[in-house]
Amino acid sequence: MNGEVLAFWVLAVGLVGSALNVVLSKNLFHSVLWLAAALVGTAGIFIALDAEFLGAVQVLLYAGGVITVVVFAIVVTERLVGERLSQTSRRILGGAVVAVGVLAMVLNVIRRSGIDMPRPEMTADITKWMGISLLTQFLLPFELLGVLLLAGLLAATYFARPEE
Amino acid sequence: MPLSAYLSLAAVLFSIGLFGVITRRNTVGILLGVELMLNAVNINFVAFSRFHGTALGMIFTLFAICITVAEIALGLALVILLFRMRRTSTADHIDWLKG
Amino acid sequence: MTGTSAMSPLLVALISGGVVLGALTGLLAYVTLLERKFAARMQSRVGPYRVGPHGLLQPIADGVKLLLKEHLVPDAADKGVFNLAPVIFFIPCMLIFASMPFAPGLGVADLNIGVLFFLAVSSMEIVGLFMAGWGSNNKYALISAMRAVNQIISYDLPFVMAALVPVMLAGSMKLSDIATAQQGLWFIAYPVIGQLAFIAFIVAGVAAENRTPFDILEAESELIAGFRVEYSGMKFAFIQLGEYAHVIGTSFLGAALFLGAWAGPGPSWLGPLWFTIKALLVFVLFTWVRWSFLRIKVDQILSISWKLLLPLTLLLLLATAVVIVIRSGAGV
Amino acid sequence: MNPVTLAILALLLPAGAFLLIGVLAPLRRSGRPAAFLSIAAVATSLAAAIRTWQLASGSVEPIRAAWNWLPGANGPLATVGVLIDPQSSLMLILVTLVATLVQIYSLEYLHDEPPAAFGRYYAYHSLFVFSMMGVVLSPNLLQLFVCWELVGVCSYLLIGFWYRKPEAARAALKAFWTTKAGDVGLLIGIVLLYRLAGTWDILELEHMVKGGTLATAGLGVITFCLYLGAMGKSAQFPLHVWLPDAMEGPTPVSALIHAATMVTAGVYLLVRTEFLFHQTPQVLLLVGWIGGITALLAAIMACVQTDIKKVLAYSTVSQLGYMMTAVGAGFAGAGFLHLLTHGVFKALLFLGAGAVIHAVHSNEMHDMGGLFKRMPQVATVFIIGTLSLAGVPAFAGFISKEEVLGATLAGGLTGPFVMLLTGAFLTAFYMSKVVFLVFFAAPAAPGHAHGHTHDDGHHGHHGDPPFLMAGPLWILAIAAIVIGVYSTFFHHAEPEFASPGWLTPVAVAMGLAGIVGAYLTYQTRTISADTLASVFAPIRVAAVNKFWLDDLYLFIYRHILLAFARLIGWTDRYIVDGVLNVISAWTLDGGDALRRIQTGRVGDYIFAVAAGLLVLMLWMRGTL
Repeated sequence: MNGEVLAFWVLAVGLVGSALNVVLSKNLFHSVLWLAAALVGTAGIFIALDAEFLGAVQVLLYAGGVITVVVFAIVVTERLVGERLSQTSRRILGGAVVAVGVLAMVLNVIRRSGIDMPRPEMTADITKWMGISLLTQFLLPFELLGVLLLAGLLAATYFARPEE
Repeated sequence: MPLSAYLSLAAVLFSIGLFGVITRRNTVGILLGVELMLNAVNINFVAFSRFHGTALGMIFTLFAICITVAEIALGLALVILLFRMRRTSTADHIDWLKG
Repeated sequence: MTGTSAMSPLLVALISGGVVLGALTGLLAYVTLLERKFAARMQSRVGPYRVGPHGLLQPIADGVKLLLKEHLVPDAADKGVFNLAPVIFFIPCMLIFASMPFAPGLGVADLNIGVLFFLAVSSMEIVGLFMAGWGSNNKYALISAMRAVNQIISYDLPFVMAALVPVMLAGSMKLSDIATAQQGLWFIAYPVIGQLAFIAFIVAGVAAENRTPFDILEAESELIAGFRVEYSGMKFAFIQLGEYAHVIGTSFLGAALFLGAWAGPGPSWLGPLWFTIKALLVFVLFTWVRWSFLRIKVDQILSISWKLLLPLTLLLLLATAVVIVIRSGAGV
Repeated sequence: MNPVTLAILALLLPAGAFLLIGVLAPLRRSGRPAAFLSIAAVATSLAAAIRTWQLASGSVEPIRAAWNWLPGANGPLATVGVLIDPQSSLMLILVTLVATLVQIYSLEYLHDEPPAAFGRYYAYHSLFVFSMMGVVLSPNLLQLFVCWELVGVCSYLLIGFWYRKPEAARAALKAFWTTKAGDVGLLIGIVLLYRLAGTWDILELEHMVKGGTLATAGLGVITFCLYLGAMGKSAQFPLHVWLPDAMEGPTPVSALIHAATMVTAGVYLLVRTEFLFHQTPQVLLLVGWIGGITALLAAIMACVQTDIKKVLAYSTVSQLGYMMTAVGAGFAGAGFLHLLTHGVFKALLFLGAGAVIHAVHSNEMHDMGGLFKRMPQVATVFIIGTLSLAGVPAFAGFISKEEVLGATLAGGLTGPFVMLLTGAFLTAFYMSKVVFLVFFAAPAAPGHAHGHTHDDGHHGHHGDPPFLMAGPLWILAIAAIVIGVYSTFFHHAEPEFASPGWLTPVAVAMGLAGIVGAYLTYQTRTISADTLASVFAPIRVAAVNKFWLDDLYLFIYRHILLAFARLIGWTDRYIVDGVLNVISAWTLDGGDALRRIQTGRVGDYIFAVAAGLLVLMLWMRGTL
């Protein structure tokens, strides 16, 4: 068992465990924390796939930023209610059936597709390549993304502004 | 690890996220499930990208992450707004569209 | 990680990680002493003096005391979260050293994306902080956590921008590359850009470390001790250590980004020493700021970040880009 | 300039004029400037057309230029371009010449129209000239069809130019629908032809026919369909009914569109695709016989008309029958020649009639009479036109009519030949009748004529028309005489067929007999018109009633089509709608029942979406 396999299994078990906790935890705050764990685990998977830059971005943006905002939202709303947010679930059976069904289908497709291929050797610096193509080939999407983020920021500010 | 291992892991994550989206009553909880699903998709992108030897998928993932961040910000703003108007963050209570 | 083909990379990483961790723990312990002494001098006091000669054993005594203290857990606390928070807080603070090259080839992992790694990992610290504030089920702690989130999000951006100036000048996010790029001229000596970037870095760094004048989240006159109010014993020690580790990490980063890292007179094996000295200088600068300024209000903090620091650093980045273009144009 | 550039210039100038007048509302509403623009454009086109003809007559091979239009898998599906050969360049001159003269003439004729209507009139005219030239120059049948329809639209617009007049609006619709009936056939023919030959290009088609590579199976249907289109456009029996009604339009329009150019488009189409028709003799035979019948029946009907324009209209139908008979006999050249000469003198006749109408303010012949003294110029040119039409030697119609008759005989169409010969007599008769009644005989009912009652009408229409109207008349009259003299005495082209020696004397005798008959009947009144009427009572009644064709169409329309429509309407109302009402009632009930699914809760929707996804995946399991 080499390092990659070990890392994969550790990450996979951690990921699946955290993800299950995200959806099963009764406490919304715990769910968010587990989501943070899952996101960090995803970053680990990215790094295992040699995409260190993406892993770092994932942690920086998601785990750092998003989780913070989510927690913030919970606390703000909870404080408005004045009681702890426990969240109930419903249709657990139906949801489980559908989720497991979808999973079975997808796994079946993966199994039958014969998609496995050798993992090619890394030839170039992916981070560098990404940086260059972001400012050349993907400049327009990149700029549009900036506009989108700005619009999202403004919209969020507008929605969440205090009532006059 | 083979590609199918990564894909299967992503599939499991996706299904778990789906389960969460279906079963959660709370809007924030639904959002968390969506996040899990998006993550699964991102894993697929990166895995395919890595195994095909092209970084296009990673670029896409980068965009996906950024857009998700925007989406989260907006979604949470909406949750807060909804909360202000209806004093609840339970999705079941938001049924203005009831036929 | 060169010349160790016999061992697996994982093992090497583990060993070097252990070494760095051990060295760091010692360093951290004595940095607290340094700060206390320095602060005492600034206030015309002596500082710790009794334990050992000139109080040199004081950190050890502190450690022992914290180890022996009772672990208090509030009744209404969210116990799992409460207990886990210090660890979650501590781990990223230590992890930031993983990408730090203490000398050419000496470090846990000289990552390609070193600077980004530092920023990403240090941003994780907020999760632990929030867990602590929330898990304590204490109003002061919660308010403190909220303030922390506010502040850290606000100052993340200028911090990144300021750190990006050396990255752009060096053309790499790898810390050793940045260090190598400063062989001729330290980035702090770059006309105008370097100094401004360094100042912005220090300001944002102080805010990121939640130190005075940006220490509203542990403002003892309002919030007692903020998010750590309910902690005691070893858990408290973890939080304290984490904070100091973060400060020291930031100092090392500042030294690496602006002060030429291990560059200095003498043989190359003196590099780590020079690096540490420079980092300690930055740390002293932080401490100096901490003990010189008054705490400012929340809205002032946010204003400084969004209205002043962020636009300035953005302009700085633009100027840097212009400089780079001109420089490369002249070079060609 | 090379001929292609010239032809395209000639084609595009009126189009440009139309666009300018159409788009620039101030220009259109100003009236006269728009008219001058249009006239300038079409006059330049005339010059270009003449130059094109000069250049093209020098070359043996047709000049063809085409550009890709519809892209297709194997080369372009369709092309646009111009095809210049002697036929098209001559036709081009005819179109532009008559159009120029008519437009100048209209300046005076429509003097009283408000400026906006004036501008509209010239916009239509420009569009018409463009589309007619498009038909003439088309190197392929698709482009020809497009322009053909454009011409039809212009005809519709111009017939209905006085759209506030109910008759005019109705006549416009009638013309449109009747010609459309034929156009459907044309479209079907064109499509079938493409299926058969894989091309629309006329030259390619001709090449294929000559090379024997075109399958003849099914070609009969195609040529018949093409003939249907020509039949509608060229007012062949029984689709001729629209043309007399089309006289509701302004007289210059009748001269241009319904005498000289558009109605001949059908003949032109047949001339163009002659090589196809030669492959299908049965259809050719049909063309010949229907041409003969048309010529005779229209001539008979022309005899009993009292409206001067109606006479000319039936005369046009009759002459179109002549052309078609020649084509049907297999000698399209003779038909084309008659087309050209007829275009000149029939335009002349119409414009002359227009001048008379303009002066008298009436179409009815018994409102006129003895006008020779009042308007000698108009009378002179009108007589020149009449002699041309009657086929008197030294006038334009003489040679072409001989050719048509000879061709019919040579083609072995004896029946049609007899009809045409009879028609020649009748033609001379009714045209002379018009001349005598209008210009020489004493007014039938003095005081009836508006010209007398409104003697000092504001434009002084006592005498000959002003220069703008007289000029075009004289130009056309001189053209008719020049063509006639040249072709009668100097030009002896070797005909494609041999005519028997007795033909010319007989034909001329027929014409003269007609003139003399009319003289005796209507001038000296030696022969009583009433006696004639009673002798030929059955034919007369039939002719007056237009051979009951309109009644037949009306009957078909009223008792068959409308009954059928009522039946369908009933079915639609009670069966189709009934079923739909039941279904909609069920749908409403179902909607009420299903509405409960819409809980408005997002969780339920997500669950439904996910379950649907699962079902889809299960369904597609085999294919993934």
